Order: sequence, then C-alpha cells, then structure tokens
Amino acid sequence: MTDFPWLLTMIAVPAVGAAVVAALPRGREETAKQAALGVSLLVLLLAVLATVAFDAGGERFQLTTSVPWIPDFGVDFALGVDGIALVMLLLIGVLVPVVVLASWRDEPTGHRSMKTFFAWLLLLESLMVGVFAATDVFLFYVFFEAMLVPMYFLIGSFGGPRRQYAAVKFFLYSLVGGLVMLAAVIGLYVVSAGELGEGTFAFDALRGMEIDPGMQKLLFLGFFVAFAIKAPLVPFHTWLPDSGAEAPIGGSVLLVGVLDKVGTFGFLRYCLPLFPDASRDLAPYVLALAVAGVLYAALLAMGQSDMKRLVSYTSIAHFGFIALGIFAFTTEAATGAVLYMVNHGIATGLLFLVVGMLIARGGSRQVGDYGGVAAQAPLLAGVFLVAGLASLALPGTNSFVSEFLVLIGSFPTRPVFTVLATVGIVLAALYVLLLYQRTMHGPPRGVLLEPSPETSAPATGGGGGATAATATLEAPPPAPARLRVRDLSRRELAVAAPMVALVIALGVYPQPLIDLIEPAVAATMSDVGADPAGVSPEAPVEGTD
Amino acid sequence: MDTAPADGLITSAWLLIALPLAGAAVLLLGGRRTDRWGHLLGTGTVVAAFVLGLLCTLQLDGRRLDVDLFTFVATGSLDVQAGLLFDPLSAVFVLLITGVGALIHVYSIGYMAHDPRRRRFFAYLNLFVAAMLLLVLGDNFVALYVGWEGVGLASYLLIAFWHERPSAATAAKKAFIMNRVGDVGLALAIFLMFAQLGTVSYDGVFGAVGTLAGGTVTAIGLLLLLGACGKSGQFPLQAWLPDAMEGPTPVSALIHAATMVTAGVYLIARCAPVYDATPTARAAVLAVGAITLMIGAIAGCAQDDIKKVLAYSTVSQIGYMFLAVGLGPVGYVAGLAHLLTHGFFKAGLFLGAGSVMHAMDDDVDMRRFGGLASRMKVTFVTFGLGYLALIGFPFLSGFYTKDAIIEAAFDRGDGWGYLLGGIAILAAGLTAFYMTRLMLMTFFGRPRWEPGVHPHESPSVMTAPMVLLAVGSVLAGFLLVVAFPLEEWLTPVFGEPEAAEHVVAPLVVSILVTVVMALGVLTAWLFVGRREVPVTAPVRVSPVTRAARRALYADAVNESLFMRPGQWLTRALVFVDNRGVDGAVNGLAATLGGSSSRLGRTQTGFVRSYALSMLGGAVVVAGALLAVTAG
Amino acid sequence: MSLTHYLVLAAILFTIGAVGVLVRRNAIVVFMCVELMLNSVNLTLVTFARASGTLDGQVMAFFVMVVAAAEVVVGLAIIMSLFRTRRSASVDDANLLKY
Amino acid sequence: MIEAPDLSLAALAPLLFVFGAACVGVLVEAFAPRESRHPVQVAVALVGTLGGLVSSLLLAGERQVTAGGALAVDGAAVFLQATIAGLGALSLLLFAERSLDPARSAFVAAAAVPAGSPRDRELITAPRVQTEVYPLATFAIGGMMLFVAANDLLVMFVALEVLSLPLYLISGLARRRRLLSQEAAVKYFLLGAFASAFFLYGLALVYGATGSIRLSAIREASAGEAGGGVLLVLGLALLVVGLMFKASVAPFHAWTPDVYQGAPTPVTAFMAACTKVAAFGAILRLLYVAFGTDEWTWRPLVYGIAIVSMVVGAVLGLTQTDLKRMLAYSSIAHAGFLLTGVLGYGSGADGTGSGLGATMFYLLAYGLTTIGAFAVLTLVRDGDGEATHLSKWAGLGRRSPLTAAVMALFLLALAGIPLTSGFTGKFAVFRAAIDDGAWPLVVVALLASAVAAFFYVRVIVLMYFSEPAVDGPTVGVPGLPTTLVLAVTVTATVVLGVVPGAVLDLAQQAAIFVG
Repeated sequence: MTDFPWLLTMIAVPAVGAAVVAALPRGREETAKQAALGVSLLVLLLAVLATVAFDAGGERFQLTTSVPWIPDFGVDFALGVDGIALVMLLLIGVLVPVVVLASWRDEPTGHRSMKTFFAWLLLLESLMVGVFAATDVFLFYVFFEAMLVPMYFLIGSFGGPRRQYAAVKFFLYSLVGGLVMLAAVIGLYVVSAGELGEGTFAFDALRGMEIDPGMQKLLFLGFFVAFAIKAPLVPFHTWLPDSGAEAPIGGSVLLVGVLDKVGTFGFLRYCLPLFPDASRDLAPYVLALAVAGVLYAALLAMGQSDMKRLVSYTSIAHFGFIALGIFAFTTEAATGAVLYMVNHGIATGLLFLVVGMLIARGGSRQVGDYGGVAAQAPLLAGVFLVAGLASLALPGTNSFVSEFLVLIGSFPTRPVFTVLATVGIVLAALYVLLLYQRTMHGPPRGVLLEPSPETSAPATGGGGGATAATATLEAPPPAPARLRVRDLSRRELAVAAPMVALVIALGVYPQPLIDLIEPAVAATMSDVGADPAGVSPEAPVEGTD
Repeated sequence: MDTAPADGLITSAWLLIALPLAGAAVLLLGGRRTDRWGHLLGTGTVVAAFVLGLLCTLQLDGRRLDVDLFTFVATGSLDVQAGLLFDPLSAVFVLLITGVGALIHVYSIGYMAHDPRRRRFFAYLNLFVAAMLLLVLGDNFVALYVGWEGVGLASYLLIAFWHERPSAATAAKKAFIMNRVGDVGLALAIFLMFAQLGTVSYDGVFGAVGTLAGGTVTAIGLLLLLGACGKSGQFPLQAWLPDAMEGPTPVSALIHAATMVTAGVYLIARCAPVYDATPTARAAVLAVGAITLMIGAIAGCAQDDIKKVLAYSTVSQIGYMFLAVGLGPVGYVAGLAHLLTHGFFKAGLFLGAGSVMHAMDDDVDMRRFGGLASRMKVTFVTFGLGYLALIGFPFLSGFYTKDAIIEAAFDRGDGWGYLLGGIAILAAGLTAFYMTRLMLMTFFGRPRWEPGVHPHESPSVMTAPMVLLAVGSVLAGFLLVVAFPLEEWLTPVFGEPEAAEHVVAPLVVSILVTVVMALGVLTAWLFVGRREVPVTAPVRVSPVTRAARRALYADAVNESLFMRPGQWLTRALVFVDNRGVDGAVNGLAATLGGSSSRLGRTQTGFVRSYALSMLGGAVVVAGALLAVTAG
Repeated sequence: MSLTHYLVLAAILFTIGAVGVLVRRNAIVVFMCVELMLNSVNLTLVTFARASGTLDGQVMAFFVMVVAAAEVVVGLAIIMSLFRTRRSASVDDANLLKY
Repeated sequence: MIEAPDLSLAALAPLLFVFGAACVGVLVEAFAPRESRHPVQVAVALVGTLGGLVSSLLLAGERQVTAGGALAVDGAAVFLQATIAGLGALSLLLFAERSLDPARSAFVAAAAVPAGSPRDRELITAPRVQTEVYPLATFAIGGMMLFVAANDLLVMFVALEVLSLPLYLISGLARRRRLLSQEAAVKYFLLGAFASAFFLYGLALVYGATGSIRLSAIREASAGEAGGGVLLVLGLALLVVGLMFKASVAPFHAWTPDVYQGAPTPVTAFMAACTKVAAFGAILRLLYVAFGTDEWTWRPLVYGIAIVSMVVGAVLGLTQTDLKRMLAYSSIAHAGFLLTGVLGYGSGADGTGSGLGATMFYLLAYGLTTIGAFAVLTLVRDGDGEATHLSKWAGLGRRSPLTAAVMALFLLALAGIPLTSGFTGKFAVFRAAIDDGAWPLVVVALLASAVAAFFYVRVIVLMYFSEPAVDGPTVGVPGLPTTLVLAVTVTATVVLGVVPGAVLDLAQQAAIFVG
C-alpha cells in the first residue's frame, strides 16, 4: 500500500480531470460539474487512503516518489509528505469538493462557461497538491508559481466587478514575491554547490547544511518575502482584501483556505529548517509583524463595509496568529500553527461560503444591505453563527484548539507578543459579532426586503427591478416588513453540513490530527535548535501532595 | 488532598454534561419535527441531570474523585486531558445548576408557551446547562475555560433570543464582548501557569503553587480575577449585566442571577490555593467586591425597569460574594453560602418579575405597575418572600448568609475590616431601600396600568417553580448555616474551619444589620409608599439620582474610553491601509507608469536623436571601460 | 609626420562623420557621413598596416570598401523609395514611429 | 607558392547549404517564371535552412578552426547555427503564409512603386506576390550563421553586413502601412550603418593594438598586456557598441521599437529571434574568446549595460499600446536578462561558469517563444491589416479562445512563469550569474521581470477579462505554414518548460569555444 504513488496520483488525477473537463464540448455544463465533483471526491478518497498509509511515527517523509527531472540543475521530481503536508492535503481534499458543490449554480459574471471554471479549479487542486507534496525546493517553487495562473484566471474571469484590478494585483504581488524567492532558491543552490560539492535542491540534503550566517539572512529574507506576501503579513497584505472580495466564492475559499497557507507552510518547511540561525535572529521582527497583523487587521476588519473584504481581513489577523505560532519556536505553538492552518481553512472557508450564500440571495456584498435575516432564514443564520464562532475561536469549535495552542505555546518564549496577540481575541469577537448582528439580527431591512404586494404585480414583466424601485417611493411603507429570502437549499446544506461537522468534530477531538502533525513539527523544532519535546516549565514542579 | 479515580455512579458523571448537551443537539438538529415535544425533552434532560447529580452527591462522602475521559490536546509538554473532577465544591454547584435549572425549565414551558421559537429556547437553555456543568466539573483550567466561554455563548444566544429587537442584539453582543475581555485574563492566567509549571490541571497547579515566585502567583491571581469580573459582572466589567435583561426573563433568572454570573465566585473559590498564597490578589478581590457592591446598590435605587433593579441587585449581591471570597479562608464558605441562597431567592424574584411582566403584557416599567398584590396573589406572596430573604429579614436565607459575610469582614480586625464591614452594612440598607421601592411600586399603591392591560395570575406551570423557590428562599439559609452546615460539607475542599475570633460580636452585627435594613425600608416607604408615583420618571432630579440612573456612568466611561476611540482608530486605520499601505504600492505602480511615459518621450522618432543616444552610449561605454582599466 | 598624425586625422574624420550624422537632415548626406566614418577607418587600418609592416590592414581596407559599396546600393535603394513616397529626403520627416 | 587555406567542407556544410540556397534563390528570381516562383523560392529557402539545421546538428561535438583560422566550428557555433537555421526556417514559414492576408502575402508587390500612389492602391489588393524576400532572408540567415562562427574580426564584420543589409531591405517591404515600413527601413539602415562604423573603428583600433584581428591572437596579446592599453580598451568598447546595437541592448536600442513596429510582422519575428541569437553569439565569442582574460575590464561594463537594458525595457514597455512595440521593449528587457547570463562566465579566466550554456539555452527558448508570439500577431487582423493596437485585443479570449490561449502561453513564457520555457531560461541565466557572485544584478533582473510581467499580464487581462470591442478584429484562419510555426513554438515553449533536461544538457555540452 505504501508503494503506491499516492502523491503522484493525487497530482495527476485532478490534472487529467481538468483536461477532460476543459475538453468537453460546449454546453455540457452539467457533465462538467459532475465530473469535477467526481474527480475532487476521488482526490479526497486518495488523501484519506494516503493518510491511512502514512505511519505517524515513522520516517519524516513518507509516500515518497523521486524521478530525476532536470539533471542539469540537479532537480528531481521528488514528492513526499510529512505530517504537516499530509494534513494540508487532507484539507485540500475536503475543501475542493465543497467548493465544487458550492459553485454548482453560480452564475458567472463574465458570461464564461462554468466548464472553464471547473477546469481551472481542478488544475488548481492539482498544483496545490503538488506544492505541499514537493520535497525538492525547485519543484516547490515551480508549483508555487504555477499555482498563480489558475487562480489568476479564476479571479479574473469569474470574479466581481473589480476583478481585473484584483486579478492583476494578485498576480503581480505573488509574482514579485515569487521572483524574490527565485533569487533565494538559486542562491541556495549555489550555496549547496559550495557546501556539498554538488548543487542540489533536495530538501533533506539542504537541511543538513551549515550556511554562513550573513548568507542565511539574505536567503531567509528571499524566502520570507515570498511567503509573507502569500500568507499576508502586514504590510504585504493589501492584495488579499481585493482578491478575496473580487474572487468568486469558491475561489476565495481556496485562496484563503489553502493557497495562502503555502506561505505559512513555507515558513515552517523552508525558512526554519534551512536557515535556523537567521530564523532565530530575525524572529523578533517577524513576530512584531505577526502581532501587528493580528491587531491591525482585526481593527480593519471592523471598519469594512464589504463582507468579503471583512472576511479577508479576518484572515490576515488569523495569519498573524499562525506566524506567531511558527516563530515562537516551541513544539506546542508550531503544532498549534499547523492545526490553525487546517482549522482556518475550514472555519474561514465556511464563513466565506455562508457569506457567499447570503450574497447569492441579496446580490450585494455590503453589510449595510442586510438585516434581520435570522428571523426568516434560521438555518442560514445558524451556519453563519457557527462559522463566525469558529472564526472567533470559541471553545468547542476547531479554531479554539489551534489558537489556544499557538498562544499557550508562544507564551513561555514570547510573553509580550503573546499578551498582545491575546488581546486580538477580543477584537475577533467584535468583528464577528458586529457582522453577525448587522446582517442577521435586528428588524428586517436591506436589499432582501419584500416589495409590497401592489408593486410586485406589475414587476412580473421585464425590468422588474426598476419598476419596483420607483414604486416603493410612491407606495406607503408596508406595515410589517418581511424579507424575501429562502433558507438554505438542500445543496447548500450539503455544502455547509460537512464543514460544520468538521468544525465541531475537530473542536472536540483534535488529537488525531495533532498526532499526525507533531512528529514533523518536532523535527522542525530540533532543526531550529528548540527543544522538540516542548516547553519546559520555568519553576520546578514538585510531586503533588 | 488526594484525588482518587471515580467509582460507582460517579464514573458516569460525564452524563451530567452529556444529557443536556444531547438535548440541545436533538432540538437544534431535529428542526421543526421536535417542535411539539421539544420543551419536554429539554426539561427532562435537566431533571434527569439533577437526579443523577443528587445521587452522585449522596455517594460522594467528602471525597475528591476524578473521571478521566479522553485526551483533548497533547503536544510537546502540554497535556490536556478531558476529565471531570467531582468534589464537594463541584457537587454543590451541580445541584444548584441542575436544581434551579430544572425549575426554570419548567417555568419556561409556561412562560414561552406562545413563542414560535420555544424549541430553540429550550435548546439554548440545555446548551447553557451543559456548558455550566462543564465549567464547574472540569478538572483542569482548559475544561473550565471551555465551559467558561460556552456559557458565554449560551448567554449570547439567549440574550439575543428576540433578536429582531436591536436592543436585544446589541445587549447580547455587549455581554459577549465584555465577557471576552475577562476571558483574556483567564486565558493569560492559564498561559502563565503553563509557562511556569508546565501543567494546566487543578492538581498540578495547586500542588505546585508554593514553588512559584510571589509576583507570579499575584499575577495569576489578578488575571484570574479579571476573568471572574467579566463573567460575574463585577467592576470594571459590570456594565453588561443590566443590559442582559433584554433576554427572556427565565434566562435572567437562571443565567444572569442564579448560576452563570456566580461562576466568578466559583473560580476564585476553586483557586483558593492560589489566592491563599497571594494577599495582594486577595486584596484586589476585596476591592472589586466592595466597589461593585456599592455601585450595584446605588444604581439599583434609581431604576424604573423592574428587571434592571433586580439586575443591579444581582451585581451588588455578587459583590458581597466577591468580598467574602476575597477575605480568604474565613470567607469562602460564607461567600458560597450566600451564592446558594442568592441562587434561590434571586431566581425566585426574577421568576416573579417574569410573572408580573406576563401579566402586564411584557411591560417592565414599574411606574406603570402598582396595586398588583390583589390581582396576583401567588406571585405576590412568593415574590414577597424572596424580597424578605434578599433584604436579610431575620431568619430568612439572606439574613444568615449576608450576616456571615459582614461578620467575616469585621473579623479581619484591622481598619480595612471595619471599612469593608461598614460598606457591607450600608449596602444592606440600600438593598432594603431599592427592594422595598420595587415592592411598593409594583404591588402596592394605586394601579397605574396602561389602558387595555388586564393583570392576571400566571398558570400553575409557572407558579409552581416560584413556590418551590420561595420555600428555598425561606429555608435555605437556615439549612445551610444551621441545620446542615455547608462549612462541614466543604471542609475537604477548604480545610478545617478556623475557630473564628470575633472582633464584633455576631449578635451585634445582626442587630446592626437589621436596624440598617429597617431604616432602608422606612426610607423607601417615606419616598415611595406615601406619595403618588408619577407614571413618567421626573426629569428634574438631583445629580446623585441622575448618576444612579445611569449606573454611575459606566456605559459613558466605556463609550468614551474604548468604543469611540476604537471607532476612530478603526476609521483611521482603514484610511491608513487604503491610502498608506495600499497607496504606497499603488503609488509605486503609478510612479513606474509615470516614468514610463516620461521616458517614452525620449523615443522621439527622430533618427538623429537615436544616433545621438547611441553616440552618447558609446562615449559612456568607452569612458567607463577606460576608467575601469585605468582604475 | 609620424603615424600618430594619420591616426589623429582619421579620428578627426571619424568624429566629423559621426557629428555629421547627428546634425544633417538629408538622408543622403547622413549616409555620406557614415561613409566618411568608414573611410576614416580605412585610413586607420592602412596606417596600422604600415606601422606593423604587414599587409593585413590594407587588405582589410579593401574589404571595407566592398562592403561600403554594397551598403551604398542597399542604402540608396531604401532612401530612394522613401524619397519617392514623401518627396523629401529629410530624415526628420520620417517620424511616424515614435514613443 | 601560395598555400591554399585549409578548408573543412564538412565543418562548413551548414553555411554552404544556406548560402547555396540563397544563391539559387537569386537565380530562381532571375529565371523562373513568375507563377511558379513562390513555391520554388519557399522550397529552396526551406531546403537551405533545414539543410543547414540538419547538417549543423550532425556536426554536434565538432571542434575545429578552419578556413585558414577565420572560422571556428565549435560547440557554441554549431549550437547557435542550428538555432538560427531552425528559427530562420520558422520565420520563412511565416513569410510564406498566403491565406491570412486577402492579398495573399505580407510583402509588397512592387517595392519601387511609391507608397500611396494610385498604382500602389491598385497593387495593395492585387494577388501578386513578390518573392525576393526569400533569397534576401536566406542571405541574412547565412550571415547570421557566419557571424556566430567568425573567428576573426573581419569575418565578423563581413558577416554583420551580410546579415544586416538584407534585413534593412526586407524591413521596408510591408504590403500594408508602407509608410511605416519604409520609415522603419530608413531608420534601421542609417542607424545600422552608423553602428557598423563603430564596430569597424573598434576593429581597426584592436588591430592597431594587437597587430592581429584573429580572436585567439587578440587574447594572447591582451593577456600579455603587450600591445594593450588604451587602444585595445577603446577598440573593445567600440566593438561592443556595434554588437550591442544588433542585440538591441539599451542604450543602443532606440531603433528597436520603431523598426519592430514598422517592419512586416514576419520580418519582425525573424529579426527578434534570429538577429538576437546571432548578435549574442558574436558578443559571447568576442568577450569570451578574444577578451576572456580581460574579464575584469568588460565585466562591470556588461553589468551596467544589463541593468540599463532591463530597466529601460521593462519600464518603457509599461505604457505601450501597440503589441509589436510592446514586444520590442520586451526584447530589450530580455537582452538585459541575456547579459546576466553572459556575466556567468565563471570565476577567474578559465570560463568554467555555466553562463555560455545558459545564455544559449535562453536564446533558443526566447527565439521560439517570440516567433510564436509574432505569429499570433499575424492572425489578428482588421480591415487595415494586422490589428496590433492593444485595445483591439479586448475580449479576444471569448471571440477566439484558442488564439488567445496560445498568446497567453507565449506571454506567460515571456514573463517567465514556471513550466514554460521562459522560466527555465531565466533560471539558467540567473543561476549562472549568481554562481559568479552577481546576485545584486539578479535581484535587479527579478524586479525588472516583475515590472515587465505587468505588461504581459495586462494583455491577458484584456484578452480574457474584458468585454470584446464592438468593432473588434477578426481572427484569421492560419494556413499550413503559420499553423506549423505555432505548433512548433507552442510545443517547444511547453516542452522546454516542463522537461528541459535534454536541451539544457545539449546546450551545456555545446558550451565550448575554440580558437
């Protein structure tokens, strides 16, 4: 079972699926949807089977495949996963089918066929699997950059009104980061040629090198900038609100849920083990950025009137927490950070999805255009609340475990930063509840208001919108305002239910995931010179009497 | 004291939490199918939990038993087990929560009978009971924290139950946020314990408190106190509790009077080993208690909303409890006893207030009440008993437990002891004043009802719990202090009670308190009972009254210190982010674009200028090469 | 006269040619200036050939002349077609392609 | 008794094929009947270039100096000759496309007829095809192939002229927008001649300084510092100026946008791809062989020029609204990237760096991609010929998804996105440069890439994310030649991006100069 090329299959299946979906004749949208769902479910199955095949206590990298690719550069097509990468693959496996299902009936704004949408989505899935599964730095870089292209098209072709601006901004930001990283990747190779006699990109070989501290700093910065743009840390973050807001909902979910995790994953996988001295030296600065992000983005989230922008800003705050966990250099915090990566994907993914469902009903992204939805769509409101609570890391939801681990693990080594970040949990409660109260609570109002009966009759014709608008001006205010909003449909329930279930399940019993993650985190911590066994208490514990 | 693994029925103590939780899950997931019998299920699970809790308590026999469930989170050196601790302290709370909870569930069947969302109400109530039980049963600080925030969620859901009302939605949010501020303190305390001791279990932490530096223990104590203040509506986080009265009245009774708000007292009592080691933090608890005691009592005197009066009263009474537990070993039992009796009479008072509101078409303004004593006999009698218990009428519950606290305060023996005792006695007088005012305005005098209001007694499903609670209000004090002393029951937790050296004789204190109480009642009668109560509140009042009406400007302070600056900050940051951070990037792009078009102008299209640029380039190249060679 | 004088003269001629390219407008004249530059090179080559005592430089000069002749053919053809279209041989008039 | 120079015909076979074909082409032009000329000319030119390609491929591994020392047939020469021949053949196919323009050809029917005259208007739609471009282009290809093999400066000069003169002519042969085309030709010619004069003067000075024009002799002389000094340095400077002009490196780039825009698009493709290869081949040979020991002199110079070129190309490209002009600025930026590869010569004077191989690979990859990009430009037309204005391309992705997809691929490759040949090439040259310690240059190069990416991406945005223009262009159905070109270039762009191993290896093995 372990000999089966799981990872290669997980890359190949969606790629082939994308090609097949793209090659479908025009007008076969239904087939495209079903094929995309089937393929993504197959990948989920593969991810689960791969997890079964993975031995948590075994070698660091498992399920490995390695083929020489560009011998001239010393590049291998080398795949393999540790626990950290594996849980990310599981996250991809879960999110993509959900996204496919959520995009089932999306009316694309660009009049483009959904067939193309699903083809890009599957291609994106393939590349996302690749980026987490690569154990060759060059290969990682290739996937890292190639991933931009499908996302760029998803935003640009299927996004909101300012999609062109958002797509270009996304592409250029990421590209700039990627190019800076490219310099570092090449530098790493050159260094490895000096250190090891022969240039290589193999992660395991690079990990063992002793690099000159000055060089380490340069290379670290090269990688760091790329990752800090990807998993936006303040001040590299301004692309995310635009992209998150303009992307189609499915795109936003994958963008924030998975794509941006490559950044934090990169911190942990590449920055720390490859440049341990530089990581230690520069950690205070990174932590300052991370904590600044937690507070700054949370405050900004409160100031947003666009729901998708708001959720994007919350993600920036969450990325601050993840970075805090990674750069605190304790096993507890880093395990929490990895768990956070998964949980944030689920929680914020759900939040984006449910915000998308609301937007699908009202056609507006403005918070102010909604109100009192809970009274008539209790299921929608309930899912919204669960997503919001997960976002503010309420105990019992998955995010709590990870946020708690990050903070409790960071506190022993970085008390000041941790205390500041902990203040962020109040702000998190504020932005979530403000959003929830404004949209779901209160008297009915906003774009979903039912037009009064006498005006709805003539509006059956073509330009209903205009007629209704002019009519409401003349008509007396209707006595009991009601919203014209339907509660979640079966399809939407099928989207939300597994996510809600995961939110609760991982909130109550996260230990299986932690068991997967911890060995890899511990290995990383010993690379960076921290005690892999975790924090040792400052005061001696005497036997309890 | 050693912790032993649970045996017998207590091994299934997890069912205490699981039962109401399952009830909540069934009701929430079951949807409309469960509408018909949902309230019965909800009530049934809590009653079952009460019975189970009672049986467990009977088996307990003063032991400290641990129920290990599963590994919640274990990574690195952090090991958090999901486990329950069943000891005399938690048993007391289990009985209070499930007992009062069950009564209030029964009451709610009637109170919410006509609400289309009754099923969901019971689901939330069940959720609350489950979370609250987790809070008191957890055997480590993380479990406590989970329950802690869980009750916060339930409280949020229930305050916002009528969420179409913007005031309810806002009150719920306010409650959650202010609680979260406290939660930060609790969380930081847990982080500090882990960093210092490497453990978060009660046993581990309490066993090793002695090894910690004094400053660290004080820090932990203060942080825990912050958490307690948030949950219990104590100064400076007291402002949310009166607003929380926006929720349905049973909620106010159960959550915002009897149980959840007392969690802070539980926390401090549970962490007695920590506070025993830090006089500084204990002093802070005392200060918080005393200040809140007065704030609540003063604000309670000027409210016209019947539930607000009770809410401020709750704030004030919990202040008593904080004062008590802040006194250290001598006060823990006194504080907890008052907590229990308060649970009975305040729940009873709220249920009575609910009954009154039920009769008055959900009006809460006492200025439009009056003369209800004859129309609602059961309510009047039960409410009256609760009232007497609260103001400390001799030989009713409050008399025993409040006096004990005041005695304990005097027993400090120093000047502070007299000050605290004096404050407590003064507040007792104020309590008598505002509660008498409430009684007079509601039940006596001339009816001032709105047209169309026809007060009537509530159905028996509502009055029965009120009667039971009234009985409790009358007897609880005697039972807990005299008949079956709580002190003995809790000895395994807090150790043998020290023989108290009374500075002021208990009898003197009792007489003093009773006299002050009588003065309060008298004053209230002079101010309210003798005159006609205006239907609208007078505008021209003294600054003291104005301040009391606005609860000593707590909201104003919060608004001007946090909310408005926060809003400005947010607005400023949005501007900075759009214009500054994003602007810098866009500016860079614009600069590039601008230089592109400016540079593009050099591409004039004239061959001769191209040739010039080439010649210039050649000269530069040659010059540079020569320079390099020469240099 | 030393060889240096010849070299300096050639350099002066080259410069005159280059400056001519920059200042003259008539395409033919510009082109003639280029030819002047080529011929200054020829002078240089011959001078150096003389200095080194080999014939290489002189042979190269012949090569240059041949190439220059070819260039003239091509150049005149191109300038001619431009002139016939625009009725002007001014290089400044050919200014449609810019920025 | 004069000894006949040693002449290895086998080693010269690629050149002979191409020049032979060019001469035959002239004869065909003279003697074949007008009707049959076009197919015959195309056949002759293709046979010549493909013969050149095949024979140079067969020469792989050859290392010798022949033709009396005038020509070096070494790895680099053969690789670049094959590249030029291949790219030349693809360009010729673009020349031969007959189904896109209603008038059956992109080239003017009678160049001598004044533009805009009644006769010209008559001819513009007449299905008359002129075929002189084929022998001219074949001569240019031959000149380029000679250029990269030239082992002495005089041969290099002659080759420079042989490749330039036909290019001047065919730049002016556009059928439509003839005024622009003629202007381009005049500008190219005058500036080209001006640059040649610089080159020539440099040649003379080097000759004076070292007494020889043989590259190996110059190397010895400069190493010995015997005849070095000011003359040699000045000579090097002027030679470099002449070559940089051809390679359209800033600040000698001024002609590039104008000529690229004005010339017929197939010719632009030809120039962009083949001229660049040839010019860089000569630059590499000059710097590595003749001045390889003088590395310390030219290194800072190339460093600076590379930065200027990248920045100018990237920044000026930002605001272009004409696709051909935009690609011209892109070509200038790419010249800068190539120069970073040139810097990866290797530490010390032994030339062990991977710069040569990397640069050659980059040239191949860039040449193929750029020909492809220009080929796509020939497809998108409106009433007035090719629609090269950016605004016309709005919504092309919806109107003609395949064309847009192919163009997007080329643009992504030019931007250097992984899994395209552009990325592999960039990676190779940057690695060579960093290997040689030139990492500040690489950082600049990467920033310039980012800036340049903006204008590539902007085209994609227009094609895919904008509403189609109302009076949008039509997308022609390409005939066999253009289809072939697109197929080859698309395949190459993807293959060199995904599995570049074999070709990289080939370039690295061929990275040998003799002489």
